[in-house]
Parts: sequence; C-alpha cells; structure tokens
Amino acid sequence: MILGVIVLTGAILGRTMPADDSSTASQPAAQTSPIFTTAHRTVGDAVREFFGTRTKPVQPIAYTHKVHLANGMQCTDCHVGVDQGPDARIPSVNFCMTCHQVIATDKPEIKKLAAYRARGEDIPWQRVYGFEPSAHVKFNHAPHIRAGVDCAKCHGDMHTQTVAERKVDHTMGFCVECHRQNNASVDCVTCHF
Amino acid sequence: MQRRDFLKISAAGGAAAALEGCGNPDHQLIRFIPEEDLLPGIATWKPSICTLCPAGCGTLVRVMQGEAEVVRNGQLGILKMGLAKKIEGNPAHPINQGKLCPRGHAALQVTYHPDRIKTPLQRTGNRGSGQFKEITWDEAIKQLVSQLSALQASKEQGRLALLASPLRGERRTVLNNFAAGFKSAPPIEFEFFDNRVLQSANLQSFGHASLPTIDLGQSNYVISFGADFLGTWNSPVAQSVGYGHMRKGRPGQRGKFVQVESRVSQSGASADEFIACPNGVEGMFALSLAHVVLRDKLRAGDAAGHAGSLIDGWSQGLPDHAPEKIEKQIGVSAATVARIAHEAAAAGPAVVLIGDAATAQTNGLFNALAVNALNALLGSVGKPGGLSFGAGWSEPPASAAAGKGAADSIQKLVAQLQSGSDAARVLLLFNANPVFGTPAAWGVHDALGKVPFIASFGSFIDETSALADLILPDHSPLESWLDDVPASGSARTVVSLAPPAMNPLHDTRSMPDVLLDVAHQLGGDPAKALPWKTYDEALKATFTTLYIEKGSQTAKDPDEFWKKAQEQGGWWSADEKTPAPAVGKFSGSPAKIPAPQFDGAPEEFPFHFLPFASQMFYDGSLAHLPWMQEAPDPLSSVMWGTWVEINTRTAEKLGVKMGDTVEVASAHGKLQAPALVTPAIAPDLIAMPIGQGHENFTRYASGRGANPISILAPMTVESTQSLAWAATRVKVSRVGEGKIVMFGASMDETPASTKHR
Amino acid sequence: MAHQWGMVIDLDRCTGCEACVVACHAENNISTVGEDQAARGRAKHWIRVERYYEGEFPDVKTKFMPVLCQQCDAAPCEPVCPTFASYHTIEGLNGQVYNRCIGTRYCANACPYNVRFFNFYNPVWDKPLNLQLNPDVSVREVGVMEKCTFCVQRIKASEIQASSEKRDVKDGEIQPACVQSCPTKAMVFGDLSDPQSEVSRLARSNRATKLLGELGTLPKVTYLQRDSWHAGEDS
Amino acid sequence: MPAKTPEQINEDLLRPLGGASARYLTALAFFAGIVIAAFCAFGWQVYAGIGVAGIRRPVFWGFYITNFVFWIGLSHAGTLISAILRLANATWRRPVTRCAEVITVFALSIGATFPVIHLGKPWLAFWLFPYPSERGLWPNIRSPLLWDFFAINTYLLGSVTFLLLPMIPDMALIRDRATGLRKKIYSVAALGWRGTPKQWHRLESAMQIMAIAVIPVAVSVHSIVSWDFAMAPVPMWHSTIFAPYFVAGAIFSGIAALIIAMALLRKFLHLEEYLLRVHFENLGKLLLVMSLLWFYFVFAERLTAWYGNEPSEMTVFWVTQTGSYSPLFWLMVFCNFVVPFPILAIKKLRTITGTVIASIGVVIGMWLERFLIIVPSLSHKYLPYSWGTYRPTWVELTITAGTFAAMAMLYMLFAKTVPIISIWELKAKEHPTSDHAPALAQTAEEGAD
Repeated sequence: MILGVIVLTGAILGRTMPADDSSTASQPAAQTSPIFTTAHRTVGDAVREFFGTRTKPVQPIAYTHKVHLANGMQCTDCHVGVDQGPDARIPSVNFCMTCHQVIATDKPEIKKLAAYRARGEDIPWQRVYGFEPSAHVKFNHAPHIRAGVDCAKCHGDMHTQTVAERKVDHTMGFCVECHRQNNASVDCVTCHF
Repeated sequence: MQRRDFLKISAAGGAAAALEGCGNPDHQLIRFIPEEDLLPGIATWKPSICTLCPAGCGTLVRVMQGEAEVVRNGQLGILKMGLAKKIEGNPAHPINQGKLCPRGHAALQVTYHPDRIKTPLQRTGNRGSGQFKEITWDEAIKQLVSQLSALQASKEQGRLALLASPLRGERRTVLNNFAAGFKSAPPIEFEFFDNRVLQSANLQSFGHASLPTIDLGQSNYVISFGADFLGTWNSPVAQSVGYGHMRKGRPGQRGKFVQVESRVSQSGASADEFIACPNGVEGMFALSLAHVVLRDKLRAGDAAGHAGSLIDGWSQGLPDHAPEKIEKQIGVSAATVARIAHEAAAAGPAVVLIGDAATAQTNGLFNALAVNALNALLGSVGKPGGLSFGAGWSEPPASAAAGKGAADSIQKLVAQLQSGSDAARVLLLFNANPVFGTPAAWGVHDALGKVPFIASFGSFIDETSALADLILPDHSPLESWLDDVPASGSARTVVSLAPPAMNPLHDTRSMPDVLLDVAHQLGGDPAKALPWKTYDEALKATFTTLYIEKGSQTAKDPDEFWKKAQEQGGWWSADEKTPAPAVGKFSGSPAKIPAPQFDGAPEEFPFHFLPFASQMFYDGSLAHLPWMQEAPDPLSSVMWGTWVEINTRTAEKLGVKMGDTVEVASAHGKLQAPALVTPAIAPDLIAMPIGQGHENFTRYASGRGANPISILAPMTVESTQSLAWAATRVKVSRVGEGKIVMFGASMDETPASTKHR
Repeated sequence: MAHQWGMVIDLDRCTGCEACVVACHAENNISTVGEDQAARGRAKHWIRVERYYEGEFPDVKTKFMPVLCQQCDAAPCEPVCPTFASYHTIEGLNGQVYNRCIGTRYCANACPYNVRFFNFYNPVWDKPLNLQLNPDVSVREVGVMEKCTFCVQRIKASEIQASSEKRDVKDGEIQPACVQSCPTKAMVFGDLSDPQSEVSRLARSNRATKLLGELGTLPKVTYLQRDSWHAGEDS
Repeated sequence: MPAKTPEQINEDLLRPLGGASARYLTALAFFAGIVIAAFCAFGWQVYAGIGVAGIRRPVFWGFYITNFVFWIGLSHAGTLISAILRLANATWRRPVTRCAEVITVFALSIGATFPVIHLGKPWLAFWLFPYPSERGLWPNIRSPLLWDFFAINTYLLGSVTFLLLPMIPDMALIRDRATGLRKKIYSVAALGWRGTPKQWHRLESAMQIMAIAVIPVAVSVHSIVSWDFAMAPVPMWHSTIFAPYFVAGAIFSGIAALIIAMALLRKFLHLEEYLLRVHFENLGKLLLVMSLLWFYFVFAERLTAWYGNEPSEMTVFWVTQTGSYSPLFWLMVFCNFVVPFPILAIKKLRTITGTVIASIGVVIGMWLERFLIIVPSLSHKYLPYSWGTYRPTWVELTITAGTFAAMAMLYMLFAKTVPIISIWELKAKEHPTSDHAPALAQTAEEGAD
C-alpha cells in the first residue's frame, strides 16, 4: 500500500517543471544558472506522459493530404530528405508558395497560407508523430525506406486523410513486431541510444 | 537547495500547472521563414579556423538544422537554421592534421554563450558598473563616427588608440590600414603570453622573429626548458601530433623527451626524464650542455655559427659553464649534465626547446639565446627532426617584435594617460583584456578609466570592455569570415581561410566590416586605406595576390583558387621543404648570461612565484566557457576554481593541508586561494594557474578564484620590455579551512590495486 | 559474426591533455553541473584522465590514464540491473537503455571502474547553449544512469551508411569523439573480431594490459603500458 | 504470583483498546507529524530530483539502502523468533509472539519502501513486477534486486498471514464485546470465528505449517538482501560470509527491537503482570548469544580480509579500522558488543532496564553496521582517482526519522486496535487443543525461579 502511494505520488509529482524562465535582463553577470529543471513543463504533462495519452494536434491550416496526393504528387515531393536521413522535411511556407502563388489562390486556407508568407512567418505546424524525449528513440527514416517499408505502414493511408492524423500508435510493441517479422535487429541500441 | 528556492519553485510549479491550459509557450512564438534550405537531421561539415589561441588550427564544423530562438526585427521567434553542433580538427590542415586540443572543442560555446552580447550597447551607468542599454547599429556606428570625426576636426588623430589582442592575416591588415589611414598611432597588440622574448632571441640568433616550427615527429631527442609544448605553448596540437609520432609512430624507434623545469608541467608530466632546475638558470644549463659537447668534441664549435657567436666564451668552449663549476647553481649534478649532452649528441636528430617561464625571467632573452646556440651546435636548425623558421607566408615584420614587448606599448599608453600629455581620447578595443592580463602595479585599469571614450568590439563584457562607453559586438568566429597565417606549427606555408559556418544568431556585425563601414563614413584617407566594401572582398583580394605569388596546380584562375581555398579551409604549399638553415656566420657581439633577478627580498618573501598557463583557460580568455570550467585540470583535477600549488614538505612546514585557504603575498599585492598540496613542485616554489579570478566575465567566470597576474611585480625581461612574469617572490600563509573542488580524489600515489599486472 | 568494438589506448603517447574529455562533452550532450554540484561529486565525464604521482620531488613520476567505460565482456554492471537497462548488445557494447532505466544505481556500484554517471537533477542548459546539443544523441533526464557508449551514434551512422552502400564497415571508418580528437593518436578504435584491424593488431602488443584485469571483467579497452627509453636502442 | 483468571486477562488486555488518552493522541500526532514531514521530503525529492539527497558518485547508495537493510533486518524480530519459539514450544513465548510479529510486518513494510524511495524514477518501480506488456520486456531475473523483490514480498505475505492467523480468535472476542461500527469491522476481521473445535484444530495446524514455512523464508530474505552486496565485485562486499552474517545481524537487531518494544508496551499499557522479567531475561540470553555470534562474524570477516591482504580490500579495511570511518566502526563495536556483552552476561545486570539499555545499543550499533558495510566500500572502490565521501542531506535525515516515527505510529495504532498480547494463547487451557499449551501460571512460575 505504501508502495502504491509512493508510486502514485511519484507519478504525479515527479515530472513537472517550474514555469519561471530566467528573465532576459541585459546584465549577464547578475544571472545565475538554476541547479535543475524538471523533466516536464507541468504536472499535467507528466501525468499524460506517464499514461501515454497525447493531445490531438491542431494545425493552423487545414492542409489536405488527400487532394495533393490525388493530384498525383508523391510523399517525397514535399517531405524531402526522408530517404536520406533520419527526418523528413516539413516544407516551409516558401515551398508551399512555389505552387500556390498561382494555384487555388482564392481558397480560404490558401489565403491563410499567403498571409503567413506576407507577414514573413513560417507556418507553425504541430507535430503529429514523434516520440517523447524520455522514450529516447533515435528513429531513422532512411533505412526503413531502403528496406521497402511503405509509408502507410506507420503513417496510415494518407490518401484518405486531410490534415495528418495519428492513425498508427507508435508503441514499442508496434515497432518490435515489425522488426521481428522482417528479421530486423531487435537489439535495444538499434533504436535507443 | 535553499528553502527559499523550494518555495519559489513550488509556487512556480503550481502556477505552471494552473496555466497549463494555455499550451506550450514554445508554440506561441512565431516562426520565421528559414533563410537556408537544409535537410533536417543531415550534417554538413564546413571548414573553419580556431581563433582561441595563436596556433591557428584548422577545424571542421558540423552544421545541422536546428530551431533557434532568435530576435528578428525586434520580435522573438523561432527560426530553423543551420547550427554548429561540433568542432573537429580539419584532417587536411597541415597544422593540426585533424586533431584538436580541449580548448578548440569548447570554441563552440563562444557562439552559444548565454552572456554573449547580442546587440550594440551604450553605457548608461558609471564606468565599470556594467549598466548598458541596447541601441541600434545605426546609432552605434553614428556615435563612433562622431567621436572619430571630432578627433579629425581638432587634428588630434594621434589621440586615437587601438588596443587589440594580436591579430593575424587580413584582420591585421584592416586594422593597420585603418590606423594608418586615420593617422593614429599603430595598433597596440596585447596578450599575456606574447612570446616576444623568444621571437626577439630567434631574430638575433637566426634572423627570424617568429616562434620555431618543431619537427618532433622525426626527432630522437627532445630537451625542453620550461616549454609546455604539449599543453599551451606555441602550436600545441601540431606539437602533440609530432610527439605521438616521436614516441610510437616509428616502429623500433622511440625518441627520448627530457623536461627541465621547477614544476612538473602538463608537458613535464610526460617526460622520460624530468630534471628539476631552479627558475632562471635554464641558459646556464643549456650552456653547460654545450660545454660538454664542445669539450668532448661531439660537435665542432663553429657549427653553432652566428647563434653561438652571440654567447660570451663560446669560442673558448664555454670554460665558465663547465658542469662541475656550476652544478650547485643549476642544481643538477655534473654527471647528469654530461650524460644528457652525450645522449643528445649521440641520439640525433635532437632538438632543444625553451619557452614559458624560462623566457619570462629577467634573463629570459639570454636563456633563449643560449638554447638557440645549443640547437645550432647540435645541428638542429632547419633540419628534419629539428626546428625551422619562416614557413609562414607573411611573417610579422621583424621590427615589430625585435627588442620590445607588448608591455612597451601598453605601458606607454598608460604613462601617457597618467601624465595626461598626448593621452588617448578615443580608444578602440579589440578583444584585448589588459586589465586582467597585467599586474595591478601597472595601473592599467585606472589609466584606461581616464580615456574619455572607449568603444569595444568584443563579444563579451570582460574587465576591460566593462569600461567601454560603446560596445559593437563582433560575430562569433563561427559566424565570421576567418583567415589566418600561422607562423609556426607546420613546415608548409599555410594560409587558412573559412567562410562563415553558420548565420549569425544575434544582432551582431563582423568587426572588420564595421571598421570598413566606419572608414567609409569618415571618408578621406581612412576610406582610401580601406578600399573594400566588405571583409570577404578584402580577403579575396589577398587570395588573388597569393595565387599570383605562389601559383596553384589545381586552380586555373584566382576565382577557382578562392573557391577551392574556401572548400579546403585555406591554401597550403604542397612541399614540406624547410627553408635553408638560417645559421649564418660565426660573428656577432657576445653576451654573458646574466643571473636572474627577482622582486622581493628572500628573507621576507621566501618562495618563487610561478604563474602558469592553464590547460583549460589558456591565459584566462576562455574562463567563460562552462565546458572549460567543468573539465578537470589534467594535473590537479580541479574544476570551477583555482588553486595554489605547494610542495608536500613545504606544506607540512607551513601547516597547510589540501584545500586550506592560503594567502599568497608579493610586495605588490596579495590573494587568497585554496592550497593544492603536491609532490610535483619544487619546495621553494609556489605556482598558480592563470585563468580564474575574473571580476567581470560572464556568469560562469565572474568572482571565481583569484588572478595570479594581479600580484606580479612589474619586472621586465632584460633588453626587452616584456613582463618577466616568473620573477616575483612571494610569501605564503595559511588563512583557514577552504574549499577546493576536485574531480579526482586520492591521486598522490598509485596504489597497488591500480597497477597493471 | 557481429562486430566486437574495442579500443586500444597507448599510454606512451597519452599526454593527459584532456581533448578527449571535452570532445566527449560536445559529442554526447553531457551537461555541465556547476560548481556546487561538482563539489558534491555529481560532475559527469564519460571519459576522464586519471593522474597519479609516484615519488617525491624531483624524482616524481607522473602517470596519465584515460579511463572510460571498458565495455567489459563480463560486465558486472549488466546482470545487476533489474530492468535490463544495462545489457550486453550484439556488438559487445555495454548498452545503457536510458528509457528503461529506473535509477537503482546498482550498475554504478557494481562497476569497478566508476565510469557510470547518474543524472541527479534534470540537466540545465542556459539558453542558447541548448542549441549546441547533438541531435543524434539523447538528452538524459533526471534519474537516469549514463556512461560512455563508444559513441554508438557514430557506430550506427557508419553501419547504416555502409549498409546503404552494400559493404562492410571499413577499419578506421568509425572514430568515437575521443579517438577523433586525440592529438597524439593515443587511442585507436576498431573491430576486435577482425584480427587484421589496427585495434586487434595493437591489442596483441607485448605492452598490452587490461585495467583491473584481475577482476575478470574482460574489458574491451586495452592499455599499452608506458615504454622507456634506452640509450643506444634506436641507433 | 497468582494465576490470572480468563476474565482478568480479557480485562487487562482489552483495556488499551478503549478510548485514546490525550497523552496517546499527542504522541500519535507527534509521530504523524514526522511521517508527514518525511512524505514532504520525498515529494520534494521526486519533484526536484534525487540530487537533493546526499548520494553522489561513487557512493550511489547511502542512507536509503542503509535503512532498507536495517529495517529488513529488524523485521527478523518477529516472525522468525516467534516461529522458532513456537516450534521449540517455548511456553514463555506466549505474551511475546504478537508484538514480535507486528514488528516484522511493519518493519518489513517500511523497509520495502526504501528501494522505491531511493530510485531515480520511483514512479517506474512497477517495472519490477513481472507483467506482460506489449514491449515484450520482463524484469531481469539475474538481478539480486529482483530476488529481493520476490523474497521481500513472499516474506511480507507470510508474515502478515502469520500475524493475522492467531489474531482471529481475539478478533472474535472483541467482536463479541463490541457494538455498532466497531462490531462490523471486527466481524470482518474475525472471519466468522465461532471457536468450534474444528476451527481451533485448523488454526493450530495452520499456525504449525506457517511457523515451519516462514523460517526458511526469513533466512532467505536476509540472505538475498546480503547478496545485493555480495554479488557485486566491490571490495569487502564480495564475500561468502555475507549471507549468514546478515541473517545473524538481522536476528540480533530484531531481538533488540523486540525487547525495546516490549519494554515500552509494558510501561505504557501497564502490562507489568504479563510481560515479566523472565521474558526480558530469556530474550536477553538470546541477545547475548547473537551478540557473541555477531562478534564472531565480524571477527571472521575482518580477519580473512586482513590476512588475505588484497590491496583493494585493505583500502576499505583500513579506512574503517583506522581511517575516516573508524569512529563509527568502533562506536559500532561498542554498541554491539562492549555494551551488551557484560550487561547480558552478568546475571545481576540482566534486568529489564539492563536488557533495554543493551538493546538500544544494539539497534544503534546494527544501524551503523549496515552503514559501514555500504558506504566505506563504495567510497573507496578500486581506482583511487574516483574515491569519494558521503554526507546525508536533510532529505535523507527527514525520511530516516520518518521511518522510525512511522514504526512508532503504526505500532501505536495497532496496539489501539488489536490486543498486543495474544489473549487466547494466554488462556491456552481453555481451548480444546491444550495438550501442548501449558497454562500461563506455569510460565509465570518458571519465570520466578
């Protein structure tokens, strides 16, 4: 019972972080570094991570994957670099505007896009997938693509999605099962380092 | 943890929990449109140059895309940009050959330092109070131009002083041209370890006013008088690469390394034979080695040529320096001297080095001349496995170094300010920190305080730039166009070049670009002296000259040459041919080796005082880097602090225990620091690392430890004006219990359990 | 057969300059802890240069010895971990799986070399020092044990690169940060399962010893003892 | 001393269960305050990081694991002693068994929290449970910490059963006398006890089985705790003597704790007529034996280390013998041997006060012993470059104080809810299986000899 109480207190208290950010005074010498920060911003974040729940991303522009793919575009047209390295690029507003300078300029979402560019701002996309820092996963797209893993295997069928949704739950079980089926390494440091 | 912190943090945590619904504050920052087109997660390597010490190592910077919080047009936002992530040695660079010292790695933190000056600043509070307000670049440059124009208007151009840490390559040209165009006095160069005594000796002995390039890799016998050539002296990485090769790079052949000094230095620790010798008698020791070589006819006397002729009694075989006669004075038995001389002569090629404390005695110049003569006698000059000079493309003009030290100019500046006649009215400061780097007895701080207007181009507020009225922050080296012309370290001619490795993080501007801008705004002669629009234009012009002078096998025109140099990290000659030995004829006016003088009566001040270059902080200019602060000193393992080295027996007599606070007092000041009791120092010597003791140098270095330079006596090296920083005597007393932070615990003796079996 | 990564450190070359120490900090996102915490023994240096003096001045002998995780084949740290956070990888490394670590610190007690470091607090990077962080390496949070990984991120990157080029990793292709920076080339890294590799060749030297070899931990780091100079040996 | 009637026994032993006095409440509040402070300290540690404790490199285990071993050791007071005495049919044991068994349950629960408290991430402690997860990961059965986990849980389960079984008839007794809510609660606890011969028989055989089963479990628990240390190649840890040494030490400290608990109960619950000098004297003799045994083990451990002269072991040996830890070492010898030996060996001194003084010495001494096993070895492990020291912070001190307060508080609460002396066993004559349970009067007479 005591153990239970401690575990619970731990779970709740353990992973929060003080909100105060050192003020940006112009006087460097007066500042001192804090001894610690906590692993999470808030108690809520800590609890959410403990139970593995994530908030749904809200995208600033209702980008539709369906339409782009239906028009014959490929994933790698925008997500450049996914076959070369760990991450796929999320295109910047400039990249979108190479086409949308002329295409569908009257649509409300495209107007939003143009407005961002006019203000000199990039689109603040929110992450859909991605691992918690405390999961310490070093995922690398390129070897997976070289091994012929279909994008949909991990991201769901984007032909049916408008804004990207978390269709696949990237749990460790999901990864390990696929690795096992394909005789890929399941050594821990394959992904965790 | 203080209770106060607890309450504060609890409250903050609670507030955070309450505000949680507002979402991640990072998401509330706007995102700027990226300026570069980078692939996430993929590293590119860009050549750069290490600027933290004069060695001029070539580096490769690993650049990856990252998200930086930056201010653009007065607004805080997130920008995806290429960020330097790691610095490695450039394998193609002839100096460091892909290797790097600890300081070079930490250069990364200069760019990302939290206390870097982010915008131009104008002083608001009293001088030195550290109160500044942020201004725009237009305002800042306007202020500087108006100050300079005022000097021009009153025909007082000579009252502009420029104070810089030694610059090389095109930056030096820009600064010199600016001074010349403005008709001010030439820039004053200041750094603590300026090596000018050795440069001066080399000029006299060999006709080269530079430090030697040492071919350790092919040497079989290395004798070093006080030079910490594996730690900080001259070109330490190049020398370490050579040392590794000397020790184990040639199958079946292993060179011997003998270190002669009064405290086991970073280099001395690796010696095959360590010979203790009091400070100041290094020259005598060298000459007694020469005596044995001459006496036993191991080499002919005239082999030393001109270098030998400078030494009194050389032609007679140095009768006064027979080891038997001087063994008491140098504290080394005649048998040892004879053995070393025979070993060195037989092993060949042999090379003798001198540097650091051995040249910072009042008789340092003569010590260096003696070692030069010994080198010449052993036939080490200009030979494989020996030392060579003059590989640099544009060696500093001989007159700059000959017979005068940094002290000369800075003391003159101070004297003028103190007397008020011809005193500087405007001072431009380029990273030099003489307030920290000169003895308090010189009065630099108060004198500089009298300058009506000081503008600093540094990236940090330090003891000297804290006096500034205007701060025009420079880019960090990684954000700048860099070039360098190292004078030693490689037998090849090297001209390093690097474009910026990353875009600037803050609202800073490159110092040479600002000077060009200021010169153009002033118009007239200054503008004519600096005809380039930007600094890279100036660099390109220089590389065109270089192409024309040296030619190139790979580039067909100057443009391609310029491009290839940027990709490679510079240009270097293909051949490693050392210039012909500049030994010269057997002539010259002989000089006797004078006895060293020390400040302070031995009765009152029983110990010699030896400040030494810190492996992590060099001359103190790197104390602001947290990696350097936390890296344990290799010998003492001290982190985040300073220490006073005291011999075990001496400490016992003084009743001092490890970590006790002791007071070290010279006739010119005193300081307190924790004691480090060690067997690796002479019993009559007190040593202290230079680097800590900053009053005002970012959050990581301010108010930490004590500065040994401050208590030094204003002694100069005879026949030069350089500070004889190892010529002070001190007394030591225990103050009480203290605190010393060490990474290593018990390291005095290897216990049996750690000995390899 | 899987690679067996190993290292040789030549103490006759090592000058104790600590370039490796700082290179490791830069490569592996090792946080600095500040003076107070350093005084409490919480400083983290995955590789350290141990210095020992023997004798009295002037006959004092100094010995430098870089100590990093020895990646033992019979590692005492591995069996004691209740959650398999510390385990033996296929390539013979002592893996440390941060996300699996619950912080019993048992591994650190069991390790005879004291090369394991614990995150007593969540690490602090004063902005913008956080921008220097290497994205290829995890940032370890509070309560987690960490230690030298032989720069596993570099090993993985080279292996992925080699496999994409359909070849094996070349000898000398992988250099951990310490090896890469070492000015005297005192450190050599490579595959011990390949008898032709530089590291295997050096590990067979008659100067080769293992640190605390008598404990039977079978370290994969080999030290080459200091050599001495004898007059006339070379000529 | 005249034999007590069953009614008197009921009266005397059920009296403490009545209302709480002001003195009782004050003491309870005092201990509760310390426990709350300890919880706050733990909360702070979880929030800020375990860095608020004094542990450091290389002493990664400090007060917490000391407390863990100490409390687990203390837990051997009860169940083990009571089981041995039960099996040996030592009749004088009857008033002693329950207060001993309670010590076990509480000390074990407190001790078992320390491995969680000392974790870097205590909220992940459940990873020690072998449960199926989608990750396909199980705990590492090679880790002594996992052995601990199973051993302690087994022992805790066994001890709780061993405590609860003989409580059933007493619960029934209280149930029969209580009304209202209390009656309902005690009815549940009495598990439908009617006092039928069949029930008595079952109880007796269950007790017999438990007593036999719990002894190897108890021995294994402290052996396994010792293996937490002995399995690691740490100087002075890696020793075959550790398992018996720890078990002996555990029983040693357990008896001492029992003597102190009995003395306090005797004084505050006015049980002078039940907890007699004979009990203290008999336990005192046991304590004397254990003191000698402990000394023998320490001597054997130190002698072999010294004679072997293994350099890394000798470092730790000398640092405890003459170095910075020597004051603690000699204090330990003083507390564990110099004080108890004469007191317990000389019959005249083996009084209630005497045994209590000896016991206090032993509890302090045994805590020091645990500390001296853990800290000096870790702080002087092999390479001298990374030696270190250890100093606890207020967090560790508060939590340590909190556990002692928790013990006191739990004991006080227990004494308020359950008769601390087994009533039915004292009235052994009355129930049917009295053939191997002589009367209390007889015991008292034996004591008077």
